[in-house]
Amino acid sequence: MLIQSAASAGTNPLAGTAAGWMWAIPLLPLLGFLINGLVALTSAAHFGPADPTAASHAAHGDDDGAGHGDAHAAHASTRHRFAAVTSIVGPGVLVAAFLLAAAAFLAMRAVPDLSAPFVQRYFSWMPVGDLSVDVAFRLDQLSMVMVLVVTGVGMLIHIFSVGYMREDPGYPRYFAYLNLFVFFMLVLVLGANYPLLFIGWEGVGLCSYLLIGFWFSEKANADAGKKAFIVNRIGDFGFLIAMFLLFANYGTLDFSALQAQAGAFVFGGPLITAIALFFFLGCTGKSAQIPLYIWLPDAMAGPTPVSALIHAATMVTAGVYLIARSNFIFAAAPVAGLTVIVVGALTAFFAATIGLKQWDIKKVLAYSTVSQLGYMFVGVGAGAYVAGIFHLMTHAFFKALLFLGAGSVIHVMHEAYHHTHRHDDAQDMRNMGGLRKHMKVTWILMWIATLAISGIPPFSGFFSKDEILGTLFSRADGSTLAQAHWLGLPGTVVIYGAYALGLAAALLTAIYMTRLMLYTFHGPNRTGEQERAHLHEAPWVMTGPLVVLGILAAVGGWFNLPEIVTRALPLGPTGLLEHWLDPVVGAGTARVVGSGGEVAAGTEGLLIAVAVAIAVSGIAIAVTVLKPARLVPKAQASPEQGFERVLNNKYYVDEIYDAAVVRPTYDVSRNLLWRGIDTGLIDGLLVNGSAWLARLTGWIGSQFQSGQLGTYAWVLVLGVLLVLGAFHHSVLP
Amino acid sequence: MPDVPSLFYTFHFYLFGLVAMASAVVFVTRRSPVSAAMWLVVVMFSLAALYVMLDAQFIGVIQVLVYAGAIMVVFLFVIMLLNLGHPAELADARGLWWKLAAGAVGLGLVAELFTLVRGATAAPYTLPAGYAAQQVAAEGAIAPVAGPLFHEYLLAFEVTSVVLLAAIVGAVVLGKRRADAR
Amino acid sequence: MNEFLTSIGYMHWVLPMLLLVPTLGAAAIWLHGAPGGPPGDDDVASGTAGAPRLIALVTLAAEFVVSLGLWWAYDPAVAGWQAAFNVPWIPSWGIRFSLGIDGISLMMILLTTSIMVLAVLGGWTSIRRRTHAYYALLLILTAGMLGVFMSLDLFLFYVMWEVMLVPMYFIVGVWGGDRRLYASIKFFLYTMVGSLLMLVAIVYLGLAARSRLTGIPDFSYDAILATARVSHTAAFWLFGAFFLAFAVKVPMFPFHTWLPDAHVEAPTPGSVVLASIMLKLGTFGFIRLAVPLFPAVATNATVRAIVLTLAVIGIVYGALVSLVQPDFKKLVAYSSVSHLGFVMLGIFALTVQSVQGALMVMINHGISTGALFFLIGMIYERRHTRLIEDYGGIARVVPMFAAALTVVTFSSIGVPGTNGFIGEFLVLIGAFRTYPVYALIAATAVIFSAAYLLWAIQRILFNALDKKANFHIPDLNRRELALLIPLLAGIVWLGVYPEPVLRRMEPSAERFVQSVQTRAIAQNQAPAGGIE
Amino acid sequence: MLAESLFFSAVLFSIGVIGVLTRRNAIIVFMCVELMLNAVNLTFVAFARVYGAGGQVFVFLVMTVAAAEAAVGLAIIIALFRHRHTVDLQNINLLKG
Repeated sequence: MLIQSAASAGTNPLAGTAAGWMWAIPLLPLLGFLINGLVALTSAAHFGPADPTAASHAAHGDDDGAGHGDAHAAHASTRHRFAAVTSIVGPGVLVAAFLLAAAAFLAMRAVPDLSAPFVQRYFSWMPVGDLSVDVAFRLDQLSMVMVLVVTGVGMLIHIFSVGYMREDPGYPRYFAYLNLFVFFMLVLVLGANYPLLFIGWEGVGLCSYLLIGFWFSEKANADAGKKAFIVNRIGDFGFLIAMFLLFANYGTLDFSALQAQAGAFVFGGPLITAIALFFFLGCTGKSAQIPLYIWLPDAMAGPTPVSALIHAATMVTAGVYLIARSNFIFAAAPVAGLTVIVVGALTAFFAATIGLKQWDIKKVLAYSTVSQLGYMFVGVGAGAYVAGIFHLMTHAFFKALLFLGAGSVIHVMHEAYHHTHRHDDAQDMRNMGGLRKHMKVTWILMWIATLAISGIPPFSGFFSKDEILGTLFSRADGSTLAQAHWLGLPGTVVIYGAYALGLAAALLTAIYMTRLMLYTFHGPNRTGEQERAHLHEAPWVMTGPLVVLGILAAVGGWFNLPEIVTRALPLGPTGLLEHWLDPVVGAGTARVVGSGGEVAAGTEGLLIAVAVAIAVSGIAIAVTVLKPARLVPKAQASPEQGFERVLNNKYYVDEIYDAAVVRPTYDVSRNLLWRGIDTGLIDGLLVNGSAWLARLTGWIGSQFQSGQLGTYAWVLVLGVLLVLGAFHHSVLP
Repeated sequence: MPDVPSLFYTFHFYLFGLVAMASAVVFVTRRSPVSAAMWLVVVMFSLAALYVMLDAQFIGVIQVLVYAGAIMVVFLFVIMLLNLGHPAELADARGLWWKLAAGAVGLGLVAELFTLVRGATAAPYTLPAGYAAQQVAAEGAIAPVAGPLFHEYLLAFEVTSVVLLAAIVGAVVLGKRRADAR
Repeated sequence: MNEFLTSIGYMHWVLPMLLLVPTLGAAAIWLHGAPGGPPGDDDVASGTAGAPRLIALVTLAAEFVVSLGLWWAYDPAVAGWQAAFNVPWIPSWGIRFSLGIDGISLMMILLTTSIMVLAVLGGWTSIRRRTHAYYALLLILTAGMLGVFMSLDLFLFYVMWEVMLVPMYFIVGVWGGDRRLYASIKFFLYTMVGSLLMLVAIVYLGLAARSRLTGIPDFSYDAILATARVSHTAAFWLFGAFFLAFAVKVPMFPFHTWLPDAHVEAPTPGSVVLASIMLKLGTFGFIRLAVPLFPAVATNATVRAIVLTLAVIGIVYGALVSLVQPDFKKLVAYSSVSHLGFVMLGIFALTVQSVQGALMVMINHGISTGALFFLIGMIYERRHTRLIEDYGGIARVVPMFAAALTVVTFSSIGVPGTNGFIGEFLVLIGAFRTYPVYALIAATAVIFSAAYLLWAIQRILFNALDKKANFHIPDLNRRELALLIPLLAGIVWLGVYPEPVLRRMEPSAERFVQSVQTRAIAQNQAPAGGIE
Repeated sequence: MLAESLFFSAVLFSIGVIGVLTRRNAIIVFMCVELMLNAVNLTFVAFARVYGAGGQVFVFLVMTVAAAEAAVGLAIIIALFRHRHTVDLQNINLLKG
């Protein structure tokens, strides 16, 4: 089935190099999925499930509500028969894929001035009339970065999972899903056209659904998975419409072919704006932006490595990738760009406020992810595609680290509870405290990530976040965005507003992250006497990946050092990522920048200083205001009051959606459509009504059949009269 | 027969017609079946007279023989057989409204029939006036009927015999007391 | 392969053979005779089901093998009907036994023959009473459905249309659930109302195409297409007659209410055949008869607006009503209303993409919904309930069933990479060119379909395993796996590599779109005379 | 005399109809029917004078049928009377399905 297209491959300098093997990069995880899936299914068929009564009991062991999803990892102790196969195949395919990706990367680097994308066409997927969609992969600088992030971080998380999930009875199933996810994610980033990207886009959503609901016996988990998928589908609706608009107007869905027509796009026209906005609707679903962010916090019901891989590092950043990939569209639609900026900035701020008052360690990180994704969208919306991708990359490092660190903490908490047979919430920070004594490595690594996300130099997050905010600031003057209007507001005002929101969000980020660290690792230990004895560092198979991620989170900024830094300090090359991505996004960026330019070095320095000051003050505020010593375990805690309570309940957005959208839909469907129209009107009135009418006419007719000759005679005579009368009228003059 | 009927002829024609109608009215208003039957016999006789006056002497004779003679006798025979005429049987007529409605229907029917017959005579097919009388004079009363009956309508005539046979068989079967009727 | 097929003259006898084989099978079952004992006896338990069941399976397997050759023998590059078979039937009325296929009917025939084999397997143990009659009817049903797909004579089409109606009536009415009589009569009456009108229209058309020399009517499809001249008004009413016949069968909103009842009450194979094949006969009728015969009416702006509105209402309405169904079978039945709405949207949007998409949805719905009904039947056989609330958490007990149901569900939702996506995507992308607003509304179904199906499978497969009756359900056995694996393979194959199917249908779909458009213009310009 | 005959015939026929409609005694109803037949016969005879003797043939046939009818009808009435001991039509509704 694999037919390499000689025409496109032959002309590209990458043909024949390791990059020519790029089809194998996604296929390896697919192979892993098949093997692990088969292991999961055959073992189930051969040995049957564990006694369902016992299993059911395990699932219901602790009924203290949501938030202890990871409970089952440690509860069930039946190790899987073929677990060894899975342990090798699961992470193994990822390692191989990463090595292949690295080889491809080296091959790409070896080619000087590589400008054309390397497209491999395998077979025709949907050839219908003038629509032609191929299964084809496109390797360019942007997808190379994404492939490296996906396989690299994915590999680390797979390795971590070997330790984290080893006791779970669904171990092969878990790896099957995870492998499948990586496959779809790679299809997403490698796909050479929108429909193929959409396969990956929905495929990762599917895997996300399966993995969020991995411990499906808990209704909350299954609910969360379903919610994620459905909310994502709302976004996918937008994605589909955008594709339809593209095809209806430009006749193709291929990236290269569309990009070639980019010059024909009417700049700022309604069509291109609509396309961009519909794509962005897709992004709000997949990347959890307002108004569709609600699924992501619930998605924490999945195993923690899943949260790290899918709901922090890779899948949720697909929207950012999509906009960067469609830069030629968004660059032509400044109103859409401003919309992206506004939504991104609002999300960044809004999610950060919720993050302030969450107690579940994973929920804090979830809202932090939503917030950070907002930053990325601010970046790509402002045409700073490089900055957006850069933040995507660094965020993948530090957020994966944070999640995996939290995973280690939860894992350890859980084991402790398991040993003492206590059923308590292993994810609530009020039950933790002072863990730094027991988990030194994790503690240090988590602090690195915290400083990175807060934007403290020289950690990676500082560089990427600063680049986003700095570029945004510079767009306020002279860029096409600044000249456009958004809902009547001048673009400049919108940009400054978004900048202010971004700074505010940065302050909040520093506060809630420090809060998380303080409550988890500092202050007195609140786990309880017995449990404390069982607290210890997680095994090396789990901390190993953490260390790698820690290093990346610390030095990730090196990939795209700003000029102002390299001029002062000889740290490394300037704007490595920017140069690398230039062939893909350079034109788009240039179009957005328009007549504007970079801000002056002095202003830039000032901006950096302000940003750092804000980050530092955020940490300082958190350290001074928050008193971990006063915290009591969850069981004894009193509920929050006032605005804290609103924050703790996430502004009641879920409840509002439920009352405004979900319930009315069900009610209308059930009472109006089904019982009203279907059973009542159509079946009741029309179908059974016509049957009733037939019976009525029959009944009336039957009443004449009295058997009384007299009646018959009357009817007959009246009939004769009528017929004669009619004859009389029609025939006789 | 002359073209313009004589006064004698006309007088008797109207007389028998009026007698027929009057007897018919009396017939339907009699309560007793026997007297009703007797009045019907009067109608039949009047009609027989009309037939004769209309140059259908043979039919007139048959009318007297078959209808007034045979059929009405059978009726009377059945009435006697069933011994009808008890007061309960005589409480036969229906209510006033019923009668009025029936009368209205009857009048309507007369009106409609009347307007219909006024519009109906297809001139091209009419025979010359007095042709029937001449035919009778030439061939006798029976030949003009027998000719068509045994030529054009032979099949119908033969089928009639089947009808009669069936009627006889049916009457016998129906009239027979069944063994289980008791 | 092609050489072999040519050497045995395959294309000359394949179509009559496809009708003959099931008829002979039915005759064989009849000759074999009914088992002694009262008709209500459990034939499976007493072992008397074996012979009819085996005959049916062997017959339908042979049928499938015979039909499979068409996959290679059919040449998409050749215009016109292929494998044509044409003999006089009732010469004095100009009725011929005329068969032939194009790319569209090719796929429908292959779908039918393959699903029928599985349908026998699906009812292997669940059909227990009067098995000989059941299998004989199933075989006649097969012949009837295939006959509809391959008829090139309108009268023959009508005959086949009724031939398939009767066995289905009995299958629902005799082997169905508790309310089977209500359901079967509703099904029968609904369908009859439409089909009788269609007969009137067919006779009218046959007379309109009668020979000028001999005055003998001509019912052949090509002749009617070429020579039948009817006035605009007559065309409008004739289209209406066909429309009603097919819209009931599709079923389009608001003619759909027989479907949930028939589906719920029908035995598993009955539901499968109903959903997978019989509903397609309605849309096939639109593609083959209603639209090409009256292009001017079908492309009339008002008519199109009405049909498309009904289609889109059906899409959204079916999805929303599915959302609140307590009975899984009913849920799937309403989801069929939604899916078939896509087909109608695709046909009447009249672009190559949308028509191809409609055809793909027909095939995909046959596979996915068929598989869903099989799965419901399997779990029903074990638990004797179709109510969603009676399950919960059974993925723990029956992992293979859960895996299969999940895959099929995602196919039905239309996740890319499964077959469901291809059809819906093509329909929408094609319809968006001509009717963007309708396509936009229809596209919301991607949200609703996910909502109702995921909610349903969550309540069946996931959540807590808290009902004792569900603790010891056995997982799929070998027969059931053998039945499901081809369907699952089809789901993935058509999702990833639909090109061979698309390629075979493309010329036919293109011809359909082009001829309808050009003939509509021609008819609108030159007013046709009425029937003389 | 044609018009007069037809007039007589119409009146007699209508009287017969009124009788059928108003009477409940089966035998009298039956006799009314006979009256209606006779009225029609008069029409036939009257027309036979104008159009030819074919009309008389029909009268002949009608009489035959009337005779047959009388035989069968009276037999039925006798059978009914034996069964129900009445000839009142209101009490007889055997035709009711």
